[in-house]
Amino acid sequence: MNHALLIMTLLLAPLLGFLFNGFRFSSKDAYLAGTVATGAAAISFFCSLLLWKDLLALPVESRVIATHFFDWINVGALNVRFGFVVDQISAIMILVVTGVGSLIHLFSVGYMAHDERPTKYFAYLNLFLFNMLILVLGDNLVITFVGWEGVGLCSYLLVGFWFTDSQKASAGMKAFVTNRIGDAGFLIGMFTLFFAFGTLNYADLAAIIPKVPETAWLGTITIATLCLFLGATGKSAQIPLYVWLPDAMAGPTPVSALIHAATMVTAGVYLFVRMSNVLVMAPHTMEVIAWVGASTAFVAATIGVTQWDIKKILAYSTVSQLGYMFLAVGVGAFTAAQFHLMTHAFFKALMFLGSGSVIHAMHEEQDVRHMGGLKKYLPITHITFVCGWLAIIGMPPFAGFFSKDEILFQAFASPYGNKGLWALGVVTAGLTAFYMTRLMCLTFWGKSRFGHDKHPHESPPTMAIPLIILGVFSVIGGWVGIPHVIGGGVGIPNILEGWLEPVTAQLKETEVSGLLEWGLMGFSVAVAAISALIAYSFYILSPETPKSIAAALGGFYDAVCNKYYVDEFYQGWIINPLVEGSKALWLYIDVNFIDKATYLAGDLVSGAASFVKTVQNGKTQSYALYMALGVVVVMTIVLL
Amino acid sequence: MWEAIAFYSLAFFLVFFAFKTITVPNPIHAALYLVLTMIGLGAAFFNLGAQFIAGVQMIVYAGAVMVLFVMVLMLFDLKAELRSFSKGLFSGGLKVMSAALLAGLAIGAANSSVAILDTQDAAKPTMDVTRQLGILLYTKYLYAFEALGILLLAVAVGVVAVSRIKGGTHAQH
Amino acid sequence: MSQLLPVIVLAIFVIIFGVTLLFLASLISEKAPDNEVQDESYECGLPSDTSGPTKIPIKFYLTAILFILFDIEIIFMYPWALTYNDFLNGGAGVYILASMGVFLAVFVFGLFWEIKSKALEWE
Amino acid sequence: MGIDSFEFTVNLLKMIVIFMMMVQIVPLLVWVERRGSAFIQNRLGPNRVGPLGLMQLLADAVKFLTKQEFVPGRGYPALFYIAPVVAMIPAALAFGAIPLSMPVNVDAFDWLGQHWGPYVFKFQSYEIGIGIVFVLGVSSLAAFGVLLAGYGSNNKYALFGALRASAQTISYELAMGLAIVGVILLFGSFNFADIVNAQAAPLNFMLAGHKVELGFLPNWGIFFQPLGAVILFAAMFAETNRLPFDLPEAEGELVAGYHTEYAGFKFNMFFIGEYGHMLVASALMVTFYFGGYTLYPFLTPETAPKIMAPIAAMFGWSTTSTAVSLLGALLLHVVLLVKMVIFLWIFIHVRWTLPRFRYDQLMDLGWRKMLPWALFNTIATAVLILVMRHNWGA
Amino acid sequence: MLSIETFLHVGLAHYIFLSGILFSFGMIAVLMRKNVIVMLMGVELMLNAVNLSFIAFSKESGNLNGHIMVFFVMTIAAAEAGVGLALAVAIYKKFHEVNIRFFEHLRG
Repeated sequence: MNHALLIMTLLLAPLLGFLFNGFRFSSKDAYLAGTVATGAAAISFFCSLLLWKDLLALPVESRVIATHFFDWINVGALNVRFGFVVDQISAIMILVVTGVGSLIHLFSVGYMAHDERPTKYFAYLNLFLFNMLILVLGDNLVITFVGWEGVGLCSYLLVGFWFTDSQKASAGMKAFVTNRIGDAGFLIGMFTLFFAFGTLNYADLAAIIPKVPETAWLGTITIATLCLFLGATGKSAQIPLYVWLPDAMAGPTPVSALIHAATMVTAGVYLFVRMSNVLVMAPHTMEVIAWVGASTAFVAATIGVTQWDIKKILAYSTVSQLGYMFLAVGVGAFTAAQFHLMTHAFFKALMFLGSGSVIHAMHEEQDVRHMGGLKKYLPITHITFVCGWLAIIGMPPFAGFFSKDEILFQAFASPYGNKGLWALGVVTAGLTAFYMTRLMCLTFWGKSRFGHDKHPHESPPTMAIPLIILGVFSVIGGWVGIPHVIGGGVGIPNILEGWLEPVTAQLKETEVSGLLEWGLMGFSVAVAAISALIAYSFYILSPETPKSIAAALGGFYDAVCNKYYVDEFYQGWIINPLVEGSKALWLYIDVNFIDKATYLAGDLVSGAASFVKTVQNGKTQSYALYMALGVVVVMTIVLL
Repeated sequence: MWEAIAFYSLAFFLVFFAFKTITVPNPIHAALYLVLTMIGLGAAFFNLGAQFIAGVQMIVYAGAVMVLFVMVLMLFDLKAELRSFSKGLFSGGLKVMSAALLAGLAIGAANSSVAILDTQDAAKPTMDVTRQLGILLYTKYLYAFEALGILLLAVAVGVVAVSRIKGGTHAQH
Repeated sequence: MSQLLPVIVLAIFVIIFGVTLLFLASLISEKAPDNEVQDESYECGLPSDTSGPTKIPIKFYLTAILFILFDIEIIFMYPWALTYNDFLNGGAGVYILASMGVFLAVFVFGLFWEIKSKALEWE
Repeated sequence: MGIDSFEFTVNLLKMIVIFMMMVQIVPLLVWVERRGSAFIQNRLGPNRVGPLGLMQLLADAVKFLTKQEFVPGRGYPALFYIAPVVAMIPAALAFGAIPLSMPVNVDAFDWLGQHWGPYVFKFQSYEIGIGIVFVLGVSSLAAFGVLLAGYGSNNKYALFGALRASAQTISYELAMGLAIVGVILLFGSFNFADIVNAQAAPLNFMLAGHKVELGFLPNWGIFFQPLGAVILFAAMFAETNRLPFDLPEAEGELVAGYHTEYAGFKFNMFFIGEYGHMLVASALMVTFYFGGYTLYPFLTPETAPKIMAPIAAMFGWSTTSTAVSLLGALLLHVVLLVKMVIFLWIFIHVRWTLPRFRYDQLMDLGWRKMLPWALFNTIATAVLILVMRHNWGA
Repeated sequence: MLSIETFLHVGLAHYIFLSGILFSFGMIAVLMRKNVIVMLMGVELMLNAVNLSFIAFSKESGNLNGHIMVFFVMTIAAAEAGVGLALAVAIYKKFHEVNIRFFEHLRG
């Protein structure tokens, strides 16, 4: 099948779904809307499967399907083609996006069945899918930015989907505004790149930049990549712009699963994997990215330990997992980053959907303190959730294990990494294990703490099926990237690495003994296991301990509980000063100078117009006459 | 010879009726004169070998549009207007002048373009004109044709909407 | 012209015929005595009240306008019907049917919209 | 102008004769109508003046002529006078375009010491290439006569009658036009002669790419367009403003509609117009659906002369083609007349049997029933033609 | 130059001239009549004048594109007349007046 056509179908299916639902948005027929939307997503998934198959057919060194529909912008040196490229990276991405996307669409059919605006919801969902695909497939930064903005918009729309609740609406606003800050960075980065290299096409950049190695300590590439990283922090919720993601949980749970766990938030990671060849030219940036990633992972994990809202916990764990990915990017382990992105998409989507199923069962109850013992009520959810849990805390052979240990190993061993990063990563792994186990205990195990008025029930098949599929994937999803040290012996290749090798920047492999690798692996697994056991003992065996510890920690605990007062800090030290300052400016500068100037201009114009005004006498026929005279003049000129 | 007679008589009637159309004070009479003008134009088309177009002219203009005009004028039930022309001697003169000038320029342009016109394929059509017209319409101009369908739909909807202004489709009931 | 001439001639003849008859009638018939009552517009003997403009339902104009639009759509089908067989012989049957099908789809949609929107309902 | 004086004269006379025929048929039809209604309603009808009251016609004519000349006081006299004349024109012009029989071949002869070369005289006032469109276009002018009458006689009943008449006329023109599209699809021509000749053949159609011929039936349109025929006929009733569609002159509500103020010969002219429309309608029905002036397999342009040849010989006329073709044409003309008379009688019979519609029912029928059905008829015809002509791999 | 032949031999120029005259008449009606309906009639007249020139050109150049154009122009003119008259009726219902002076609110 023609590739251009295939890609077009891939892109258009969700768009058409969006249009179909968008034009009848007032309909309450959740099943029709859901069927259409899911169908659209499934079509895209099918298309991406076909594309992937074609990609496999191609020889390794030239595995890229590029198509360009038309020249979009063509101004001077700037030539932006409306082109799309499917290579190893974007192939994985579109598979994940459309695959997980369709599952979540399916889940939503059950979840949103009783909402009052289901059609609008599905329209937004499809629009998001479309934009995400644009973002992923774009063959230059501009197209990517289009998708980037689009997904931002959809995230805003969907987070504030229940806009009647002012708090949720403002959460959407927060997400949007925070993203805008990042987008500004993205734009500046783009401009810098174009200014320096005269192109925004990934391929060209990757071709040009390695030829012009960075000389200055803070050179163009570093600045550009830093700006892009600012954008990434906005979109992917890294320090300092991670604050929107937890609030974004105000949206419907499937949205959290799709946008705020599986796909959109990983856009930043994807961007850098895509631009790895550029990034390796800027070691300083990589260092920054690595540290930011690691610290984000750690901070978010600490906050996650103290949260009580099931979705908030998952949100912070998402932030910290994203931190891992950036850590990987920072230490140059792009394959690992992509790998973790994929596995994380599986198990985090799974857990969000699971939490959605739980919330659904508990009638919109989100506080884990009022749950517990749901194991017997929600068997399917429980089993799948367990898979997700083992995956995220990195128990072999679950998906998370391979990706996370790949990252940790790279942090330890790669030329960009160092012990500090590794230590931070391992501690975070422990914390992750702790709070996820805590979540499990409080939600599913132990004795139930909810009133007898609630009667939890297993979710309908439309919600259960995605859970099961994702559960399976979060078990086997990691097997595509089995490290050599394990697989090498029994001859299992590291498929993913071989797959991504041609397109990502390859660092010179630092020789480390297999023994060390085994050691690191074992250590991190041990840490995770131990902290999981601790958590289990805390929350099942002796439920009093946590409180006492919290009391012991005192102020620090409160700080963590309140997310280190980051929001308050932003409010107090950034937003308020800005507002006040602008007020002052308005009251003084605007009123006294700018307005005066504009008034002056206006007066001049109106004064000049006062005698021209007579022409405009409001008589239709006079106007017709002027037109006729004009035509006369023109024709005279033409004829003579 | 006959051609000339035919043309000049036709032209005379056309000009006469058109003149009356724009000068008679009573709009209904103007409309009736316009009907005659339309019929005359139909005859002119017929003369020029555009038989089908002439028929369409009769059906659409004489038969439909002008009926509508007359009906609307009957609704308004207008008596002859005392001053049917907008006032302003200067602007009036200017208007007449500009109209004449525009017409003259149009004629000039047309005549000058006659030279450019390629008349080598002026061979008489083998099939009858209407058939060729149809074939051309549904092959070369298909998209325009479909677009016109949409346009007509839009107009139909819009007209109903407009006629609902103030008091729905039944003004007096 | 050779085709059009007889039409014009016939039209002129009909007009002459009518006018002569009217003239004859006016010659033969008795003249009307000019009395007020007869000049009143006839309203079944009641004293006439044709004061003010006659109110007429908008329906009529709506009908007329819609007639124009639909009439044109039908006119467009004439050349189509004429050349249909030619296209068929040319082997382009499906093409011509489809191209008119699209047009007719719009037409049908418009018609049923009008019907649905009660624009064509009198009572 | 390739016509000489003889041809010109003949054409002129022909035209006038045909028009006069139309005009003269009116009193006849009036008589038939009155007698027929009487027969239907079990009365006697006009039977005093002359045999069977046939002289009634003359009496009527005289009465019409001597009627008091009357012009409404507040009307527009000019329009008031023009209206009846205008009302006659469309019917006359339309009727002139319909072939009443096969063309007559006049071969060369010498006369007045001059050679008059062979002619072919069409048996109709004039032949227009785009016959159908011409007829539609001309008859679409019929609305004006009515509107002028209504507006000229400044009278609210007249005005309402006129508006109703024109509204109903145009409404049914749509259904009529669409029904005719079916005919054009069938015969692929605008020309009446072509249509008639196409019907002077055994019933034939394509089936899966093979030609099927049924010799025992004529190739009449009615066999292909039954629905279209019904729609067209019904629409014709509305076009001619006759019962059951004679709302414009609904005595109950509108006195006498647009010719409330009319009397005498002006009124008669409206009658001529109306009956002229009836003639046109029945002629069209016959031409489109019932083989026109032919009656395959007995009477066709081929066979008619052969049949008439012996008769010509019997009268001792030269059996040259002139006389024969003239007689044959007359024969076929009679065929047409017979068919038309049948339809005219249906017109009259319907008038005196069916009750009148209500106006909303009328419009409802026109717009919401007949138009969709006509549309369906057109589409079905097109699709059927396509499907049947396509040879499915056969 | 202006021989009798020029007048007797009717060609394209004659028709163009005729259409020019009609066009100017229509334009005068649009520019000068006060009655909206009559102005609309003027527009129709202008359109028809153009149609005439189209047909004349089409005959001269022997291809039928002119006819098609006329066909389309007629369609659009009819649509325009429909909308225009609908608006006129609406305006009349509002102002009870068709004199354009009474509802010219174009002054900014």
